[in-house]
Order: sequence, then C-alpha cells, then structure tokens
Amino acid sequence: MSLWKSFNQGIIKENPVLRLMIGLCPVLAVSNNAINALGMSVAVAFVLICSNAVVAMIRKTTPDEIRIPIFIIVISTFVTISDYVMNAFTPDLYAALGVFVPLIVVNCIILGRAEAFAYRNPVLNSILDGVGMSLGFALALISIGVIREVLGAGSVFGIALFNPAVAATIMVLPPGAFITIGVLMAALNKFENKVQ
Amino acid sequence: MSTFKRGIHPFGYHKAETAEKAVRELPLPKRVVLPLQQNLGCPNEALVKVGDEVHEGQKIADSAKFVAAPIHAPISGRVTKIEKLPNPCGFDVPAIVIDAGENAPQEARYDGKWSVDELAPEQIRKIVREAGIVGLGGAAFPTHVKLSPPPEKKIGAIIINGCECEPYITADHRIMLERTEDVLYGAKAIAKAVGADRIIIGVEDNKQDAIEKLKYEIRNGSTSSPYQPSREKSRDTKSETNTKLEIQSLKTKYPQGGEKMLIKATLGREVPSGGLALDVGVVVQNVGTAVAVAEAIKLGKPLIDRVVTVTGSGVKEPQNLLVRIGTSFLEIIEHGGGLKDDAAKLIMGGPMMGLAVSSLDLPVVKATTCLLVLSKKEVREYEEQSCIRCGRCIKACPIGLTPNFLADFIKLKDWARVEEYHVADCIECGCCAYVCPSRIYLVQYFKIAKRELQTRKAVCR
Amino acid sequence: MIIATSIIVLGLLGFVFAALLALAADYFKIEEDLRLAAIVAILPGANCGACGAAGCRAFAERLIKGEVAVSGCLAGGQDVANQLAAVMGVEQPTDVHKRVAVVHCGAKGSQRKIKANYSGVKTCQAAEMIAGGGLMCGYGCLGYGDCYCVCPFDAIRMSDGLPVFDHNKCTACGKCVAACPRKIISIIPYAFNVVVACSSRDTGAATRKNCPVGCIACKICEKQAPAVFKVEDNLAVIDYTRTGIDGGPAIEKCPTKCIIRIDQ
Amino acid sequence: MLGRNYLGAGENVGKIFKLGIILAVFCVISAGGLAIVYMYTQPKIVLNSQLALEGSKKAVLPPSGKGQAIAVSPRGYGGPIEMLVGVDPVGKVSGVKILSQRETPGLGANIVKPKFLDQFKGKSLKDPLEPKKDIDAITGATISSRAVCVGVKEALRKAK
Amino acid sequence: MELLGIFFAAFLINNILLIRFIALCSFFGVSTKIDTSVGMSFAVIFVMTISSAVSWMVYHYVLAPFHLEFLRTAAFILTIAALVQLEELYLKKMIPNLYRAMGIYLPLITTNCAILAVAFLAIDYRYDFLRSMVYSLGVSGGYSLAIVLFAYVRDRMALAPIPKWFQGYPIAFITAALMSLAFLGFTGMFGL
Amino acid sequence: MSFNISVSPHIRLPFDAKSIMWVVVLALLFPAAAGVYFFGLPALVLIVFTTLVAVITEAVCQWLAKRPITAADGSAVVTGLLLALILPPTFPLWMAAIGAVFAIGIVKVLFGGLGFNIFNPALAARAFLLASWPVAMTTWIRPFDAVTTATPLFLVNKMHQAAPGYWDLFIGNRAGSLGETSVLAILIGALVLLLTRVIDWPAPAAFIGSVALFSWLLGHDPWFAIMSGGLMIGAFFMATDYVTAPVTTKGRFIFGLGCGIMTVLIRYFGGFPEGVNYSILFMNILTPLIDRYARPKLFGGR
Repeated sequence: MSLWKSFNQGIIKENPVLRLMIGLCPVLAVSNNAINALGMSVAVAFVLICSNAVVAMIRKTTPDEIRIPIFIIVISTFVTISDYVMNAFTPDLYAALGVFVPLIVVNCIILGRAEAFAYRNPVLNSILDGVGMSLGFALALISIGVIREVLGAGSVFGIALFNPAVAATIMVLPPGAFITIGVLMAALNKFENKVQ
Repeated sequence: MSTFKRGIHPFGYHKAETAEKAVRELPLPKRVVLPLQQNLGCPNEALVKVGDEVHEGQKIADSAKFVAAPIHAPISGRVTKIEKLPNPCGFDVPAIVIDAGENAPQEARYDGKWSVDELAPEQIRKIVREAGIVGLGGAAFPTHVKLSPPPEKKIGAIIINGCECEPYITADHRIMLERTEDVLYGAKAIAKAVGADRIIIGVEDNKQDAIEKLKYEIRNGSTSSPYQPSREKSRDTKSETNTKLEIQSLKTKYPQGGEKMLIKATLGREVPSGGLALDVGVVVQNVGTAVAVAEAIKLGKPLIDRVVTVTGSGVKEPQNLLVRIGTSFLEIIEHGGGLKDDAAKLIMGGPMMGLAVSSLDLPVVKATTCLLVLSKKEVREYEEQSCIRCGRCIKACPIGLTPNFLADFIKLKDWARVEEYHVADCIECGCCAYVCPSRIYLVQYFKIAKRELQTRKAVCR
Repeated sequence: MIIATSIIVLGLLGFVFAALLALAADYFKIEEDLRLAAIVAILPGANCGACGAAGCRAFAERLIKGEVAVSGCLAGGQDVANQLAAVMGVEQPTDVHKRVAVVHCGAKGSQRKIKANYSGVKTCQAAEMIAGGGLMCGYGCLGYGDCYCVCPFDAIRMSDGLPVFDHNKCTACGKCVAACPRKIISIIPYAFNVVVACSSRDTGAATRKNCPVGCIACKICEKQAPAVFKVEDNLAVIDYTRTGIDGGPAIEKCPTKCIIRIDQ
Repeated sequence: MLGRNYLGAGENVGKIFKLGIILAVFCVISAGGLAIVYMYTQPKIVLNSQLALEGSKKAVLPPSGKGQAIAVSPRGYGGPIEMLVGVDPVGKVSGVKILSQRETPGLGANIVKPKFLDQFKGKSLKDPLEPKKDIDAITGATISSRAVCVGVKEALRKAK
Repeated sequence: MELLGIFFAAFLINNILLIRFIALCSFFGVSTKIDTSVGMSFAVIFVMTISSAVSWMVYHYVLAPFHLEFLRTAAFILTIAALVQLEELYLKKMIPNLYRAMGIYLPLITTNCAILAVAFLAIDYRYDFLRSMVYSLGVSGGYSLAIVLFAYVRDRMALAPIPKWFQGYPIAFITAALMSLAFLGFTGMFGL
Repeated sequence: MSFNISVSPHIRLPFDAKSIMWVVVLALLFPAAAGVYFFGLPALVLIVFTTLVAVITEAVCQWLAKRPITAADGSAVVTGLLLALILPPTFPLWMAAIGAVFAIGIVKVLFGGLGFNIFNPALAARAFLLASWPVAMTTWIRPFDAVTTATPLFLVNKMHQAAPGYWDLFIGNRAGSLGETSVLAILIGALVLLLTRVIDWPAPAAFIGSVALFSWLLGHDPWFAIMSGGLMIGAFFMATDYVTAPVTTKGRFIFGLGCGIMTVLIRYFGGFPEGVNYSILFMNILTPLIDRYARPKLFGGR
C-alpha cells in the first residue's frame, strides 16, 4: 500500500468517528469545548502513533497466539505514559478529561488499527496510518468541540465570541453532544452523496 | 341486555329502506351461470355435459370430498356452456351455464318429503348434504360439515343467528317475519342432527317485530308448527320434550352476527383462539339456513334460491327479492328499476364485510346475501395516512387484537411478529378500518398476511 | 526499588494470566469450524460491535451462515473484505454467464384498460387480491412496484407503471421474481437480449380487446424463427436454452410489437 | 480477547511456559518503562497539587495570611460543591473559592464568578447568609446559591 | 441509604450511556435488535460485577501495598481481558445453554469501556468493596436500562419515513440526544 | 361504466385525523384564552407567533424533504399552541421560535413526521429550552401586573413558603407558564376532548390520581399538588398525545401511573421544582415497551 494512501484514508474516507463509528465515547464526552477536544486528540494521536510503530516493529517476532495481549500491554503502556505526563504538565486539562485518558486503552481505534494495519504493514506505513487516523479523529473531535463550544458557551478555545447568556447551554450538556454528531454525520452523508 | 366486548355502532344502519318490504319473487331468469366453486372448501365437478337437458332441482355438480356441497339446477333448461367465467371474486373459474330456452319450462322435480320427527340425525345430515345447503349468512360453509361434530365433542346447544348486524341488509329480518315457522322447524332439525337439547335464537333488539313474531309463534304456533305444546305432548317423544327453545334479544352492535361474538353474547362462552364453535359445544346456523333445511326436509327442495336484499342509495327501488342461484346481478338490479346515475360501487354482501365487484355481469351465488349499490358521494377513495396511534382500532376490535401494530409488522414483512400478534384470529369484520381516522386499509393488510402465512406453512388444499 | 517491584508484579501478573489461559484453553477445548478461526484471525478483533453483530466472533459465525456480506466489517475496511472473500470463496459472476431479470409485460400505465377503479393498499400483492386491481388484463403488470421495493441492489425503477431494470446492477437474485404476484418477472441470460413482453394467455381476440401491445398468438414469430419462438396456450414463449440464434426478424414482424430487446 | 485461539489440544507444557515467558517479558519491559516515567512525573504531580492548594489558600485568606482556610463540600444541584472558605482571625469571611463543582453550565455554574463570591467577604455568623436576604442569588440558580451559603456558614462554624 | 444513593446515582442520574458517554460503541451497535440488547445487558451485568470485584482486589491487595498505582491501567485491562476469556471458556464448556444465550456478547464486553471505567471510577471515588459492588450494579443496571429502552425505541422507528440523510446512525444519535434530554430530569435528584 | 372496487369495509366513520387535530386546537383555545386574560397582550403575541413558526417550519421541512406539504392538517398548530402554553408569558420571541423549530424540525420531521415521533414535540422543545436558557425559562410574572415572582410550586417545595389559596390556583391567578395556570380553563378544554371521545380517561386519571395519592402519602397537600405546576395541562393534553403515549387502555393507564410517580419523585426529591415535563418525556421512552406488553386479552386466549 502506498504511503500516501496509508496516510490519507483515515481522514475522510475511513474517518474513525464519523464513518467507522468507533472510538465514540471520548468524542462525545470531552468535546464540550475546543480545548478539551484538542487535548484529547493529542493524547489519542500520541498513543495511536506510538503503538502502531511498536506493533509494526515487533510484528515479525510476536507469536500469533498471544499477539492481542501483547498489543494490550503496549497500548496500556503508552496510555499510562500520556496519563502521567498530562497530569504532570497540564493538570487543568487532565482534570477536565478525567477518566477518559486511561480509557483510551479500550478505544477501538487503537486496538483496531494495531490489529488491522500495523500488524500487517511496515513501520513507516504504520506510523503514517497512525498519523492519518489521528488526524481524522482529531478533525471530528475538534470540529464537534468547536461547534459545541460556540453554540453552547459563545466562545471558541476559551475566547469569548458573543454574550454567553445568548448561547444555548444545552449544546455543552450531554444531549448537545448527540445532536451535534448526529447532524454532522447526516451532513457528511449528504456531502459524500453529492460528491459521488 | 347481553352482548360482547368492544365492537362498533355503525353510523346509520340504513335498514329502514327495505325492512318493511315483503320478499317478492323474481320472475324466473332465462339464463343462469353456476360457478362450480361457490363455497369454502373443495371445488365441485360437473355431472352434466354441454347439451344436456336438466330440470329444476337436478344435481348437476358434486364432489367426492367431505367439505363440499353439491350444486343443483335452479331452472329447467339446457346446459349450453361449461367454461371459465368470472365469479364475483373477480377471477375466472369453471362454471355451468343453463339456458331456459324458448319452450315452456319443465316441471320441477324434487325427490322425497320427510318429517323431522321421523328422521335419525344421520338422515338429516344426508338430506342437508344432498340439498347442497351451505351457510346462507355470507360465509357459505357447507352446513352438513357443521352438523357432523366429531363424537368426542358434545354439542349442548345450537344458536340460530338472527342478528343480521350488517347495516343495510334485511333479508334475515324478512325471513324471520315471513317464514317464522320454517325457521323454528329448521332449528329443530338442526338441533336433532347434532343432538343438542337447547335452541337459542339470537336476535338484535333493533328487530323487535321479529322477536315478537318468533315469541308469538312459539307460544301459539300454527298447526304446522312442530313446537305447539299440545302436539309435542301428544307425540311425547323424548327429544322433543327435552328441547328448550328460547329467543334472546341482544343489544344491537356490530359484529354480533359473527359466530364467536354471538356465542359470547348469548352463552357467555369464548371460543378458544384457533378453535371452533364445536369446542365450546355449540353449533351456530343462520336463520336462512334453517329455512333451507326446513324446505329440504319438508319438500325435498334443494338449495336453488335465496333471499337477496337489493338496496343502497344507488338503486332506484330498494327491496328484498327471492332469486334463483345463478341469476345475473344485472337482472336483479333491473327488476328494482335499475341503477341511479350516480351509482359508483356495487357490493355483494353488506358494507362492512361485503365484496366489491367490478361488473353487473356476474351471477348470484349461494353466499350472496345482498346487493348493495353505493352512490358517488358515499364512495370516497381514501388516501391512506400514517397511523397516529389513536388506539381506536384496538378499542373496536372484538377479538382483542392490536390492528395498528399488525399492519406495521405486515408492512415490515416481519411475519414472526405478525403471527405472535395473532393475525390468524382476525375475523375480518372491518371494525378497525371503519373507525380508523387515518383511513388505513387494515383489513386488506390482514388478508394479505393470512394468505402469506398460509403459503408459508404450505398447507395443501 | 519501584522499578524492581513493578517489573516483578506486572511480569508475574502477565505470566500467571498467560499460563492460566493456556491451561484453561486446553482444559475447555471445543472443536470448531476451521473457517471460523481463519475468519476471526482476519477480522480486526476490535469487537467494536459496529457491524451489528455482537463481536468479531459473532460476525464470523454469521458470515459462515451467510447472514452477512464479506464487506460487513466496517472497522476492517476493504482489505479485510478482500481477505474474507478469499476465505469464503466468494467470486464475482463473470459477464459471459450474466443473467438478468426481465418483465413479461409491455403495457405502460396509460395503455392499460380497466374494468373498475381500485382503491386500497398500493402494492401489487394487495391489488391482485381485489379483482386483479380492476385491470381488464388478468396477466399484466399491476404497476405498484412490489419488485421495485424488494430489489436490494437498487436495480429497478418504475417508469409509467412498468419496472425498468438496470442490467448493470441486476444480480439475478430473484427477489423480484418472488415478489411479483402475477409471476411475470423471470430471469434470462443477458446475452440473449430478447423477451416477449406479454404474459396473457387469453385468446387473441380477448387480448386484443384488453391491450394494444399484448401477444395475440398470431404465430408470426414462430414462422420467422421456429427454433426460438413457440406459441403455447395463446402466448409466444422463447426457448432460452437456444443460444446464438437471432430473434431479430421476429421482432420486426411482430404486429403488436410485444417482442422486444431488453437493452433498449 | 487474550489469545483467542490460544493453543490447541495436545500442546505441551513447554509451549505454554514459553508463551507465558514472552508475555511476561513484554510486561516487564512495559513495567520498567512505566516505572521510569512514574519516577519522573510523580514529584511534579505532587508539587502541582500542593501548589494549587496553596494558591487557593492564598486567594481566600486576607493579605496578611492569617486566619484559616477551611474546606467544605455542601450539596449543590449537580452534586457536592468542593469549596475553600477563608476566615480571618475575627471570624469574618475573607474569601471564597470554588475548587470543583458540577452545577448546570450557564446557570448554577456561575457560582464560581467573583461577582457572586465577593458578596461573602466580611460576612460573619451574625449575618443571615441566605439568598434574597443579604446575598443576591444567581438568577435561576437559587439552589446552587443556597448551597454556597450553607457551605460558608458551615465553614464559619468550623472556624470557631 | 447511602448505598441506595450510590446505586440510584449510577443507575439514572449519571447514567453511564446517556450522561457519561461511556460504552457508546455497543450502545449503537447492539441496540438494533431487542433480543441482542437484552442478551448484552445480562452479559454486561454479569461481567461487570465479577470484574469490578476482581479489579478492586487487584488494586487494593496487589498494587496498593507495593505503591504501584501507576500500573493500574495495564493491570486492570489485563485482568479484565483474562477474566472475560476465562468466563467464556468456562461457560462454553460447562454451561453451554448459558453460553449460547450470553456467550457471544462476552468478547464484545472486553473492549466495552464501561467495565474498565467502573473499575477506575470505583477507585477514584475511594469506594470500599461493598460500595464498589453496589456502584457496579448501578452502572450495569443503568446500562441495561438505557440499551434495552433504546432498542425498543429503534424497533418502533423501523417504518418511519426518516429523511434520507438521517437514516441509520444519525437518527440514532438524535434519538439518543432526546433520551438524554429526558434523563436530565433526574439531575439533582436526592441531592446527588 | 366502471365501478369502484376496494377491500371491505366500504363505509368509514366520518371522523378523520384532521378533525381530531382541530378538536384538540379548539380545546386548547380555552387555556390559551385564560393565559391571555391573566398575562395580557404579550401572551397573545407569544401564542400566535409560536404557532405560526411551528406551521411554517413544518411546511419548509416537508418542502425540503420533498414530501407532500401537510402543514395545514392541524398537527403543527397543536404542537405550536401547546409549546406556547407551557412557556413563561414573557419568554423572548426569538427563543420561542428556536423552540418551535426544534419541536417540529428535529423532534417531529426528522423522525418521519406525524405519527412517527417518539417524543412529544412540545415537551421535548420545552426541555430543550429549559436546558438552553434556564434563566429565561424560569422567569415568571404575576398575573395582571407582570411583576417578577416565583411559581407556587417553587415557593412551597423549595422555599417552604405558604401556598396561594385554592381558588386562585383553580381559576389561574398565579405565576406560571402561559397556559398551565388556569385549572378551570384546562378542565373545560379537557371536557371538550373527553366528550368528543378524542381522549380517554385512563392516562389523565392515573396521572392526576397518582400524583395526588403519593403527595398525600409523602405528607404534602394533594389538592395543591394537582392544581399547581403543569400537572393539569400535562395530564390532559400531553400524557394523552396519541403518537407518543401507548395505544391500549391498559398501556395508557400504566403510562399515566408512571408519569405520576416520576412527577412526584422529581418534585419532592429532584433538583427541579416541577417534574411534569420530564416525567412525560421519560415515559415517552418507555412507550414502545409498554405497547409491547400491555396488549388487550385475546378473545378466546388464555
């Protein structure tokens, strides 16, 4: 598979969130403002790229029978690293993301890519796949975060845009997350149909 | 006053148009068309060939199967055709055509005259079968089959159905008024055939005169009535003294004439789901059938004519007619002065369960209770809307179904749930569709589903 | 110190679980369909449930039963679909043997004569039950599109009351054949390219009365190409087992133009 | 998920042992790496939380630094409100800070705003400390406002 | 009373699916059929109870004594994965009927964030063993409630002429949004 | 000539879905009139405006979805009118417009339009507005003089103050949503619906009865409980909504009972002073489940 394709397909065509419907939990839970969304995206990107790289590296030497436990160990290592690093250097963000940082370990994107891609492809492709998938994930997550923050709090990345009293608070509450992603998906459906 | 649960009160019964009009006999038709399959059950095979001369009352078609009733020539004449012709259902089926010809008709010849008191139950059944009698309430199920319950089922009572719950129709009403003694005679014969010692005649309370007449007849009786107390005493046979006869007045409600509903209303028993009236020890027969049985026994006359109500805003002169089976609709309608200009829908049967037919060029069959012609303003093409879940259909359904959900599952072709929601119990009375504010063709869906489920089970005919 | 304890604890944990599982797997061993393991190995193993099945294993079981398509795994994408196709031995049908569905009726909605106005549920199945939907012709297309509704490949569209088949999309799955209550859709070899667009077994005179484009059993086609056409029971039928014979002249000569090419 | 088609029947103990060792090796590498990360980040994390606590204390106490900072957690609308109340030596509130809360965003969550919290400065147990009496409640969020009042009262009582 | 509060908070007020957004993949994937959602619910209740008990013990008796709290992510996921696998193997062999009813959902549960989240949260809230058991029961009950109700609602939508672009997942999300809106009514109940 | 053919029955009750909708509109006019009487011109403007927006939204959505435009069938009028009646009388018009668009566009049309919505559009929109602009949604005024005040339920349950007199509650002389205050007007509207058989009694009876019963059991004044808040309008106009409530009599009874229990829970133990809105929305989720199990007994079935 070409390097470009490895990189490209995760962004729109196989966007993990809006197309493949995986890794939804953090997308909905931490997208109530753009900063949280950005933070989560970075954490996921870190874990995804690193674990893809490591899995691709060890793929020749891993016994097939216990590959998945080994993947889990690898992933949980990187998750714990990002957990502690965030806690140490960005404590506010860490507090906001809460339990969702350690939960990256069961995010289907990561294990899914390790199994479906990194385990069968060379290191460079796997890293690019990780980057592409992370970008796709970040794209979905941050756009949802921005939409919810603007509509729900009248600001973006914490910068006030208009009087927050006018903003519809529901958008930063749980129902707002569902509505936003539902409408985004429908829009993507329509957009894709038009393109075709 | 007793009745059953749920059901509907149709808006306007339209019985007054014909209720007061005595049954008149239609002049003998020049030609009759007799589809070989007229009733539920198996098709008949012709016993005559093209060119044969037949006389009135001659058996011209029969079947070796048990669930079938033979067909007799309603008029004397010559068989001119045996070919596929449209039946009232709109499909082409084999039919015998008899033309009376120019010559004076031959005499009718009926075989045998009996008296019910002298007949054994098997003999009554045989007479009924040979006379080709079927249920004349509209379903046309062969009567002798109903009169032959399996030995393990004890029949305690028979119910004579005089409800006539469908709007417009008054044929049974007139029969009860004009043929009262034959109704009672036939009822007794039926009771004897199944060994029941209780006869109940259920009549809706919008036919008070019929109730009075029946009661009067039982009390006083004419000389020919088998129920005159003095005569019964003088005969002093066991079966007669033990037979209790009662007239039950029922609260007017549709579909009281349905077999299950009538049993519930009169006896308070519920026919089990998937079961028959036999299962609660009852046989139900229509008043018209009772008269046909009486005629078959007393005169040896097979079923070759029946009373048909011709009514509706689309006919010029609504009336009740005694017509020969096989007469064309056109001839009947023309006898009533023909159609009005705005006639838009021709229905064989009542407005709730009747069959809309596409042409006047169709024959009366044994199941033809009524010819109803609706005018343009009464016939609207209803555009089906989405269900608003008002629940009126559920409140109307006498069986306790949930028609709205059933229709949904049928649309989804979710046959497992269609069965789970008991579509097989539907009696197609039309209450649900009548009340539906969204004008959903619920009955049509149920018919589709029943047919589908039957083909799925691959029940052979 | 902390490094040492952590290494010991997690190492022990890993070893214990691995050994435990291995022993358990041995102890509770059950034989399975060999393909199942192969399919499970191909699947991403994410058990995300996005396919609607409860986990990858359930998906594999359903795949073996034929309840889902090889492309059903959303997380795996195209690669997995290709590999699954290889395991399952699924092939694309080649064009040479391509078979397609055709309708044996050519009467457009405006050409049909009616004997009564039907109102009710707007499906062919429902209309057929009520005096054939009021059509004069007891054999022709009712035009409510039951076939259109069941087509899983979006290969049928309704045009003036007649189904029009997109033969590129048609896979000859037979759903429309089963759905048609009048049984006038059939599957024919695509290469043959000729169809009698009528199913009426009425006599010629009756058909002529009911429909301008019906087969009147004139037998002209039979004379033109006797190897292909045969008039049976008042209707021309094509023997699709004959290949390489052109029905062209018959198409030309048919007086009611009820023999047509399917790729027009 | 662990070893889905793990070892067929008849595999010997040696194979099991070998796989166990491999998994254990991965665990060991992972544990070692994590321990190193932990050693580097843990002091910083502890420091962070101490700094945060001290900063909060500083914010609620009078400039002199005297008095007590009392942590209370009254029940709010969406759960407990963790708050820190500074009480000066004479028993008056010197400052209030909300550490964490789960009140409705845009409504009860406005209790963190200085405009609301500054009202408490200088109040003592003698004051009624009730919304609509001496405290202007946040519009539409009487419950959250009342919860903060209850918390301040509790802190003042504790300070005695 | 406090236990009841913990249960109720986990069950309705902070419903794991509709308010906390955990385990959503299975929420949307499995709720397309009523039967599967019911099967999944039972499997989740079963596994969550066992795994939260075991992970509580692992944390308090293995990790905490050695000050190895930072290994909890790795240790928990390993424990849960092994546990689920063991349960699956055991059921398949020993109670095949139960396995047929529930077993196919077991692999789906390993990557179900809810199981791991409950293990984490019970520790974050510093619950003792009894409380963490009640908590996990509340969470799994809330999961079951939401997913079964959602399956029934989606079942009712089978015939609805939903606009084309919204068919499938988008309308499922909108439905979840409205369900979540209804669950907002529980906010602040019992002062929780 | 050609006859018409169709399956039986060949006659239909002359009462269709449209007539039902307009009867509901008629019944709603009573509480609407009471609202205008107590809260003045702004209330009238709010009612007319919200209803208009609802109807226009329906028409636009149907046009966008390329479906037949049936916005005049009365169902959108009912939704718009109901929404206006459960908003504060001084609610800003632009927010009301968003509420109406949400009710029709998201809650109704996206789910397939009339007959397919899972949630009551007006109630879902109210919950949406309450979560979005809580301040505006909880700003109440006194009748006639438009002075800002709190609703009786809030005063009694959250502030532990005395309740207004029964007579004021009954005729509607109290603060509250536009159409919910006058029990008298709602009862007249309900009578219209009950007499025309548009609604049946199980749901409202179970709803009001259970609220009264459980309030009494918990030591609250049952009369106050049923006459305050939105219970009356909710019980008669929303718990009886065909589309979002169960279809069978048994099911409707269970639905009403559930609504009552939820309302009591939220009122006395929850964060909100009023629970009618959320309780009906929650029971809407349960409707498919109730529908499945609360079916009538089959004739001749066990």
